[in-house]
Amino acid sequence: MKKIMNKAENFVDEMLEGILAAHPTELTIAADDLRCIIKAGKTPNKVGIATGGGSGHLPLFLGYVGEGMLDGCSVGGVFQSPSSTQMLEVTKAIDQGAGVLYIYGNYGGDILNFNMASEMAEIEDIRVEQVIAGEDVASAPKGEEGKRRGVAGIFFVYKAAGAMADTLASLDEVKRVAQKAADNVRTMGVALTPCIVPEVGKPSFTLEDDEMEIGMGIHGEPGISKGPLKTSDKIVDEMLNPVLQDLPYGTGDEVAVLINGLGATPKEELYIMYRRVHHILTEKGISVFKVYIGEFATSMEMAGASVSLLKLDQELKELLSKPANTPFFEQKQLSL
Amino acid sequence: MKKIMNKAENFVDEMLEGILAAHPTELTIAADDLRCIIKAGKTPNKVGIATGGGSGHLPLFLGYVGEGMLDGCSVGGVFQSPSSTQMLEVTKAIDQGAGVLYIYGNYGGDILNFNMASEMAEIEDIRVEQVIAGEDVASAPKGEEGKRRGVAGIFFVYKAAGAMADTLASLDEVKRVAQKAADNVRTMGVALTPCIVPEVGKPSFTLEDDEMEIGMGIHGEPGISKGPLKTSDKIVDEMLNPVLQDLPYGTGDEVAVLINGLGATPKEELYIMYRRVHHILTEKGISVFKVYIGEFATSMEMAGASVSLLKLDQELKELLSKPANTPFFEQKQLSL
Amino acid sequence: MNTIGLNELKTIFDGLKKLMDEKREYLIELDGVMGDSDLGITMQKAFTAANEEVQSSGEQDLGKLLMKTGMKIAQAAPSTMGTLVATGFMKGGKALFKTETISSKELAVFFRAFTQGIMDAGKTVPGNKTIVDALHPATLALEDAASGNKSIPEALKLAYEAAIGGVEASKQMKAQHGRAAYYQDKSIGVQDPGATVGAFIFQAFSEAANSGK
Amino acid sequence: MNTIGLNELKTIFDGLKKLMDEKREYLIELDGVMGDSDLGITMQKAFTAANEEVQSSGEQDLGKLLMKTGMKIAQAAPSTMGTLVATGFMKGGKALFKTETISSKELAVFFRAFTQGIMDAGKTVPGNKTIVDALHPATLALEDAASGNKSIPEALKLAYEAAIGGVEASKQMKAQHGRAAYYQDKSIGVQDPGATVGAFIFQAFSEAANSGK
Ligand SMILES: Nc1ncnc2c1ncn2[C@@H]1O[C@H](COP(=O)(O)OP(=O)(O)O)[C@@H](O)[C@H]1O
Ligand SMILES: Nc1ncnc2c1ncn2[C@@H]1O[C@H](COP(=O)(O)OP(=O)(O)O)[C@@H](O)[C@H]1O
Ligand SMILES: [Mg+2]
Ligand SMILES: [Mg+2]
Ligand SMILES: [Mg+2]
Ligand SMILES: [Mg+2]
Repeated sequence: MKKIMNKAENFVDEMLEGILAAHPTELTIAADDLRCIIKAGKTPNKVGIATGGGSGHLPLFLGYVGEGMLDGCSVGGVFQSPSSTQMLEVTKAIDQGAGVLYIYGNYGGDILNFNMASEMAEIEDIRVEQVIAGEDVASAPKGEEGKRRGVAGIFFVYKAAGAMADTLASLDEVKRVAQKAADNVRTMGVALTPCIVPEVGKPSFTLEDDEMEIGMGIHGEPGISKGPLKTSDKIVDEMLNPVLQDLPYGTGDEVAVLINGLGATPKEELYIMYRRVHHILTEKGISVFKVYIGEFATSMEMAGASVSLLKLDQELKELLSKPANTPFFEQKQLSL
Repeated sequence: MKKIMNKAENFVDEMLEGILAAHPTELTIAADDLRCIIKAGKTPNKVGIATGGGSGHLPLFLGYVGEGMLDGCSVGGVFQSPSSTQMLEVTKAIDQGAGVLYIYGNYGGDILNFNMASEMAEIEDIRVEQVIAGEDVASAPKGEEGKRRGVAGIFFVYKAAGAMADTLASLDEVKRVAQKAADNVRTMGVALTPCIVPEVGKPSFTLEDDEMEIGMGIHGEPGISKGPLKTSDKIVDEMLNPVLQDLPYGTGDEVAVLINGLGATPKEELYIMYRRVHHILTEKGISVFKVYIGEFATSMEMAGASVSLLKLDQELKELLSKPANTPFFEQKQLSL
Repeated sequence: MNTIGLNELKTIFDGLKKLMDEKREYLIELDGVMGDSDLGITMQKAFTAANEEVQSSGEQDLGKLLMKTGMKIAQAAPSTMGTLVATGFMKGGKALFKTETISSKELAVFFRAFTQGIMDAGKTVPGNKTIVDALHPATLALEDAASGNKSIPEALKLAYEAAIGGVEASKQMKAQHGRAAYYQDKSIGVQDPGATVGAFIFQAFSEAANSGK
Repeated sequence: MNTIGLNELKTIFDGLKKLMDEKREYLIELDGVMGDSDLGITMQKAFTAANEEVQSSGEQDLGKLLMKTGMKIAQAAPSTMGTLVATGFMKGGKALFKTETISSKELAVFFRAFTQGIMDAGKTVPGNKTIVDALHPATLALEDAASGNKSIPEALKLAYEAAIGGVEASKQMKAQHGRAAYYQDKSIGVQDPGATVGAFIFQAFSEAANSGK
């Protein structure tokens, strides 16, 4: 295990200390708990948006806490849910009287804890709504969308909700656009190498030197085909086709594209992938409003990538175009 | 070699096609040559800033072409200099009559080609000046600064020059601040795993499973000590001390910090490193104006990181604080 | 152990903790087949925290104590199983509010609420290859024994045996929840780690009750 | 080959290209010791492009032709060695503007300018473990032979021998430039790949001149 770290059991807390030290004017904590990260400033009457999830996915989840995106994030151990108590503390800290929206990925532990936190928040008289992101088409067939894992596409859900909340819209409205984004995004990934959970110390799965797994999840969940490493163009074809057919995305549609690196895959390779994505979309008459390429949801040092499409309507386009500014993501106003 | 690519010999050109397809309104090319990347818009009377260098280092070099940073970049093969002709084409395309500043890293091939390009530009009646970035303290001892390799610190040189050029300052003024930034930045790196040049197909060096090399360059140039992998805190100590002593940086100084991932090292680990950097700087009475953490100069899938410090005066601080917006780097105005 | 008071509860939780310590590697391995290998670690954390709470508490209202114990588990082990077990103790505890001694009847009430709480939180029913597939038959056996006026040691022994049967039965089920569900049909034939935890809970209860009798 | 005209130049560049093809792996290996292993690839590219230019050209002004050949090399192989060799041909060619036949005297003038051009571009002098350490003694030998009125084949043979001597001598030098300089004292004892290329250039010139005589 080649990691630049100190003791494995301090991995998450030392990372958080580093993040807070690096961004002292942007982030702070709630309840004196390092694992309850909240935005430094507050906007009266704004709906609060909270997320939460396991560590090891930077910039997910806490990296999107900031202007135009999220207000708070509870942070779990590596690939572990934070506790409902931590979620509650974040909820209390970010509520401005307008209620709080939870946006998180579709994983058992997170769901149970966010549900528990919701119940506790109710007791504290804070209105809470939830939107669960699950858009990995490899993880469950069409018709069983509710079982799908949440992966990089949650970025778009955050962005839409964050921009809407900034207009001081109601909790219902913020939830509506978050759900709309969640409903219109689809993702497929490919993994080339595993990653290692610091406290475990060895990879949770193995892939041979010339192997890849299409559809693998960001914690190493099984994919839909394991086989020899193919060319970039072939890999993209195998990833993009199921995505296109699922929603489906077709002629005349306008999309935003997210090519996400899982950790160890160089940007060079992501752009080689995008080249093919662009060809295919152009061929199908699907126009591209905006392309995001980089690391948005990682698995530490895992090599691999995912491709997400978000189908846009005028409202989502406008929300996506709004500026954002977090320690891990900056965007100026996009021209429409 | 586990890369998501097609034919190795098309690696660079397909990457460039992907980049241009992803950022059609921001980037374009000169002389019908994919390897001559220039900013889409022009600002009359502004000094043009050009860079250039080998591929495999994204976001270096072309990733900084954009608002507030660079006007053009000639792109070489992986770890290879672009040609003087390509540099000249970029120079001609970005000159607005105010002259052009070349900012590039201190590598033999690049120097020779930029010198040749300068001579050719002169024949075309374009005034050209140069600033060469070389700040890797591991690559040559103090007193022989001129021999040092340029690594991630060039980011600060671009930023200072780009912000100055935006004020429509003269070529001499832009060069002055670029040189000032170059003179005040120092870097040290550590490598944990090698990377593979696509056309070569095998690593250019090896490190054992429990080994690291402090001071290694971004192409695998030799470092100052190879040995067993230490804890993050110890690694940071070994990297930061020589940096601090070199300029030197001391009590009362104000700095910007750049923790740069070489490609495969997760952001989690970079923040664990920054935690220690922050402790040391605080202890020494050095204040931190701004921290940049992420991938700024990579070696494809190499694991490792570098730490750079830039000593600030009022002028550099103001230049650093200006907004920038390129396909690979966005920053809003920082508050001073 | 004819009835369970605070002291008996301390014995039971001490046994629960020790059993989870002992089964740590086994659970890690089981969860490694189709999960993320954390179950041994989280269960150890969960029952270490639970045991600390029970041992240090002077709370005579056993319902309250069990509820608080659940809350401690929720904080210490926020994984799927940790949170479900926490929910179980919280809901089970709530059903015993204002109880100072537990007979086999109260024990049946407790585990009914425990199991129902987990089913509600997990949005699941028996048959989906989860902890419920151990808890549900055990609870039925417990209820049966209680209405037959069996002693606590006897009732828990029967419940434990039913739980073991549930674990066996779970092997042939197809996973509908959690990470194992991604394996779809491939999950058939594999033993469910969560059901195994369910059986361990009854094992510890039964062993404590039967050790001194 | 008593004088060098366009046809003779074609023979020489054909030989240069073939030699670099042949030495490709050897140069890759040499450059791998303290460099980036690209020298075999770049030299092959450089002299393939150079040969194409010379073979396809009808240019009778050999100075102009050699200069253009240098420019082609600069585009085809923008590495350190590629650019230096390109500079050599450009500066050497410039020194021969308006020359249609080359005797050993012009050849000495050409290589003097070639070597000086590289020294200027590389900001270096003999003794720094570079290509100059092969070119410089070879040029001196060539000048000597030319002033002694030796024939082109003889002169080039002596120059080639001097270049080989230079490569040998370079082994004991400490690298001052390029990637090898990062190795500091460890570079002593290692053969310089650039100097080796310098010797290959003279080898090809000499072999072409001496093949038919
Ligand atoms: N919705 C659910 N309801 C009840 N039990 C569940 C549910 N989802 C998963 N489980 C149980 O949880 C077990 C896995 O627990 P755990 O290892 O904590 O999960 P994770 O590590 O994925 O959070 C499974 O074996 C199964 O018995
Ligand atoms: N400044 C210089 N002047 C002359 N020759 C140089 C200089 N720097 C390097 N060289 C020569 O270049 C050779 C390496 O060439 P090359 O492999 O093309 O370098 P790189 O791949 O680093 O660009 C060295 O062996 C040396 O002979
Ligand atoms: Mg698990
Ligand atoms: Mg888990
Ligand atoms: Mg080389
Ligand atoms: Mg090279």
